[in-house]
Amino acid sequence: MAGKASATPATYSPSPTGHRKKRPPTLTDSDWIRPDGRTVHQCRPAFLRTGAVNSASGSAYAEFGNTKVIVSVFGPRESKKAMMYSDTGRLNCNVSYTNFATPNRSQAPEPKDLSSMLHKALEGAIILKSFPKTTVDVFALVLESGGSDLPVITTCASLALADAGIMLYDMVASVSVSCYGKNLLIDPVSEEESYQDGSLLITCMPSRNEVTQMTVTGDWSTPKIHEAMQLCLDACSKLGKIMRTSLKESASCPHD
Amino acid sequence: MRDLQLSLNKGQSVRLERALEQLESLSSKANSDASVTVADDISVNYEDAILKGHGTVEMDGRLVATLCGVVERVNKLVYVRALRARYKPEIGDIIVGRVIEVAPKRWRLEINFSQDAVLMLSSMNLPDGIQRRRTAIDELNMRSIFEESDVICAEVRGFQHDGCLHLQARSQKYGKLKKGQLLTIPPYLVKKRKQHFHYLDEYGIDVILGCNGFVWVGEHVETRDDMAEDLSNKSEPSSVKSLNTMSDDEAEETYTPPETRQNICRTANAIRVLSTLGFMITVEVVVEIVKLSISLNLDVHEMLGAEFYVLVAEKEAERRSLLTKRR
Amino acid sequence: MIFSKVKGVLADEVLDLPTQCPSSRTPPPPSPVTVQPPASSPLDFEVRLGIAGKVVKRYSFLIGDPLMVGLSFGEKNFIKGGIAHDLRTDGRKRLTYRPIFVETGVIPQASGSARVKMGATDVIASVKAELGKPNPSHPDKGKVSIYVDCSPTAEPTFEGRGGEELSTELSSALQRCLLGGKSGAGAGIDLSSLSIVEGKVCWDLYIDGLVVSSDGNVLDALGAAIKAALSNTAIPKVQVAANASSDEQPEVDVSDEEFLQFDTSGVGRHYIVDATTEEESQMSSAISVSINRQGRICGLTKRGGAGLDPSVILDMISVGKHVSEQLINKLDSEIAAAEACDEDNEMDS
Amino acid sequence: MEYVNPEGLRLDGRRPMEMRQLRGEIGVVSKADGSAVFEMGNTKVIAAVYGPREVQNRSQQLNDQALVRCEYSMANFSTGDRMRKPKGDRRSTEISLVIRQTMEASILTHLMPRSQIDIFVQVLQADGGTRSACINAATLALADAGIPMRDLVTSCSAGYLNGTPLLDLNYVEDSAGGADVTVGILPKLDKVTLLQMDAKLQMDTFENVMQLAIEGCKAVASYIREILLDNTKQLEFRRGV
Repeated sequence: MAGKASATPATYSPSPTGHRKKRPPTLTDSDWIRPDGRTVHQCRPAFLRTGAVNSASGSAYAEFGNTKVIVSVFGPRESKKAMMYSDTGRLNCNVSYTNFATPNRSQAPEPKDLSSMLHKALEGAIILKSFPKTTVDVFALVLESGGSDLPVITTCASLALADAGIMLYDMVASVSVSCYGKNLLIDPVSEEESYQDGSLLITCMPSRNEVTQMTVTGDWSTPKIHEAMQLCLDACSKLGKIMRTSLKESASCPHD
Repeated sequence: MRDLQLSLNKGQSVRLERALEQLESLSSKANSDASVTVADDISVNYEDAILKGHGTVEMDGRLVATLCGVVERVNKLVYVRALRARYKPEIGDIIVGRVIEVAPKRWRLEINFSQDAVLMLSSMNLPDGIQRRRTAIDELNMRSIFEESDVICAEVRGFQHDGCLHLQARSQKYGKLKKGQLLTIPPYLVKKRKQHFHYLDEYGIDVILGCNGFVWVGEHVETRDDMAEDLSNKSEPSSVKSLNTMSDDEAEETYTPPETRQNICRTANAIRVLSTLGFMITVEVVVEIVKLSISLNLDVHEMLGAEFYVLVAEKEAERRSLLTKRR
Repeated sequence: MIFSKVKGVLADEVLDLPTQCPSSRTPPPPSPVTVQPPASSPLDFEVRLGIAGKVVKRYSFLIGDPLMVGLSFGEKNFIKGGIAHDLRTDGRKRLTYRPIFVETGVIPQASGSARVKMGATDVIASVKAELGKPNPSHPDKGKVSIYVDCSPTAEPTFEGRGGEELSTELSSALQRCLLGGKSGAGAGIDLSSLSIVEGKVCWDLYIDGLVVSSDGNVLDALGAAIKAALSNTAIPKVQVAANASSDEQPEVDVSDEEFLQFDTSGVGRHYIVDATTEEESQMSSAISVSINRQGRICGLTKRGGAGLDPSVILDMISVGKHVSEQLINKLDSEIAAAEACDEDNEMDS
Repeated sequence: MEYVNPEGLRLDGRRPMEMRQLRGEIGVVSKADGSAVFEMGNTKVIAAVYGPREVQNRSQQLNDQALVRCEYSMANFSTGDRMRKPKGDRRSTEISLVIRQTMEASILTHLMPRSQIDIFVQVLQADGGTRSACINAATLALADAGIPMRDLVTSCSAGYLNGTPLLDLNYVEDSAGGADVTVGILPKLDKVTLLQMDAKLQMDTFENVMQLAIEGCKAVASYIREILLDNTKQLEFRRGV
């Protein structure tokens, strides 16, 4: 990853206007200090790069704070399994963690679960009809787990798919928030995640305004969900722009 | 005995039990000891030369059943009529099946038999209705006639030398079934009759009781004569294509009208109730149950409630006792 | 069995406990299990379960490969039309559930168990409590783990590893709804009630689901079964006390889990609940929401790949809330009936 | 440990030659072609049969007979102490094989060439004798599916503890370390089709124990026959003419 001058990490924090009235200015809100010094609605700087793996049809590297993910995409290629006739293509996703991704080896989340979540998040964005009878494989490797892993994986995978020239309806951006008492923390790090009261994750296609994946855990009231969704959607659309920029960059200055 | 999985209250279970007891007493008593299970001896008079039929095997000079069922004797033939089992095809049976594969010159269909059935391109009338050699173009266009998952109705042609069960659809009444729902019931509840296609004109629906236990309940379609068939089929492939891509509003226009849908669902639920209770399904009984539900002013989904099951059982007991009296 | 672990952890306090053999012939020990210490025991282990929850779920769900239940174009259109006209293929309205059939105490060896049937969908849930060590980061809380297995009896394709994908999906969806946030807030099960000695001993609850037969909406059925199993669960309340009032019936504590499912069909403009397998095969996406008695959302999963407008999701949540109230009441009465029936049987035997 | 007390009663109060309570029910999985639950005391097993149907994997197709397959699985909650076992461990594979071979010997496979029959057995509660319960459940399910069979297959186990032959061991007796003989018979043909034993026994003791197990099998067979006959009669009279 030889950093280029233009590759200054961009941030995609949502603008606070959308939810100001929902948030009474409590003391805790402004005084809140997050482990990495961000404010509650400030996202980690996003560093995105395509073309990380030469042998793959498309690949991307994402670094959001300490969360570092590499995704490679292979295909469309012939399905390995003898499948029944189908006029649409297939998507195969696999997420794995390196042994050193987490401080404690056993802490890594269930990769099978993440794989199926990733599959669901991407499936709706890919024009599967464009490659009938064939399979696209998406392999994600988490180099370092620093919190909000799944959103970063999803975002990075979408970039890799675009890099591989797979037809997409739109880019897929993903953002999660943690609920901590009354506060919503966007883009939580591992430490915050382990103490959260609840979390909300949204994966969406920003320019189509469609949500492809959404999960909520913990106890939420409807207005709170509404607020959190707005927050995430706003961040997603900004993240989408960053993704676009990084794609354009790689298109304008091709790899040597 | 298989549990009905209904939450009956005390009164209902007493009534159901009573109805079933009545049914039991009504069933021909002479036949009650004809029931056999696997490995039961079948008593035969060995002096007569007998032919051992389906579901029997000879063992140490005795005739033994290999199935659970009822012993039937037709002249010298002794066989066990199986009850719950997969479909056993007989030539000329009218069946409903689902296409699972489009293979070279043939379709493979799931028909609840131990193998898939085969419908050859050459065993069916082409949309243009002209008898002619099938060309390579016809082969390429097979998917425009039937594609995977289509429900079709056909007739059993018989086992061919390759050991496969072949079907044929050489009449306008056979072919693709659209706009309706497919139900599966145990084949032993379908009685083989001359007529398996039923048009219930007061409800505007078609009921096809396939011998294989696949039952189609759908919006009525006029059997078109060859000329009309010709025209409608020409426009069909394009209309199907456009259905796939049309917007919600357009799709809504092609939906079955609510009254017909109500009738389809009512009939389907009548069949579901009868089949759960294990009663023989004929179009007369089905219509009777539909009428019963209408006369009680029940919502369609209430037909699957416990009370209606009890009512149907009582109704059936009443019907059969009337039949026996008349005899 | 359960108690053998006590010896390792609390050797000083605990002397001996009766091991319950999975006995034969004689009718199984009725649950709630009464654990009576032997007279010689200087300690009394009186037993009480503490689960105080509050969750409701609603769920939707896409099963397996749509090719498995391939429907023809005409049938698909018929299903969609039915949803549009508010008359589904079995006559239900969009927001009508199939009749739910609950049976409790089906697995006598477990601390609590239940079987739930909705149409041809049939699932079993069991709750087992074992003594364990609390997680160092949450010393005052017990642990709960949820696993779901899909038996090949339900679907031949679940053979071997075929059911694993679905099992994982179901397990994680249930975990999301029942276990709440990492801090334990908003969990369906009050984890602190599972604590025995802070930092030393706690109850580990193992919740296992088994799909015996599937005809759509397995997730909801599992949710209902887990709720019923938890309300059927009696866990020993371990007290370090010396008197032996051992014939006191252990109290059964109920967790107020409710689950409710919520689907959107491919048509997009209408939502349906409790989809059958055929309807599920036509769903482009679905939202599973869990809502508690107070009407708050305790978990949500979107299923199916197709995108949804955020406003649609919010709309579905509000419809779900509405439906959940009815479902909670219906389930409550079913569970009460099942438990009454269960007790009757115990008295008979 | 004393498995038979001086009064001649076993831990659960049975006499040595006494079987646990049997319960069978047909038709528990509506989607399957045949299904049944079989209980022997606290051991409870569900069996579901799918088929005969088209062979799913064409390369396995047999041109002169049906392909019989079997999978045995245990629910996580089936045993006393909860364990999460991976699917397809050695024990499951072995039992699957035993059940498949035993059932295959009885099914008239040559009547259903080029087809496939799947037998899935799911243990809900294990309290000794799961093998036997699985075979008995599978017999019921196959008969319910209308699959032609030479004869019913029934199975029962017997053991030898404290110098006494014991019929139908439960989990505690089974794990006591004594001999455990599982027998499967074709009751009509009066043939043994399955015989398995752990540990060692004197030749003459073995004969006694095996004879006891065979008696158990016969008792199971008459119970299964009763259920099937009742079921057949019910189906027939309900169907009407």
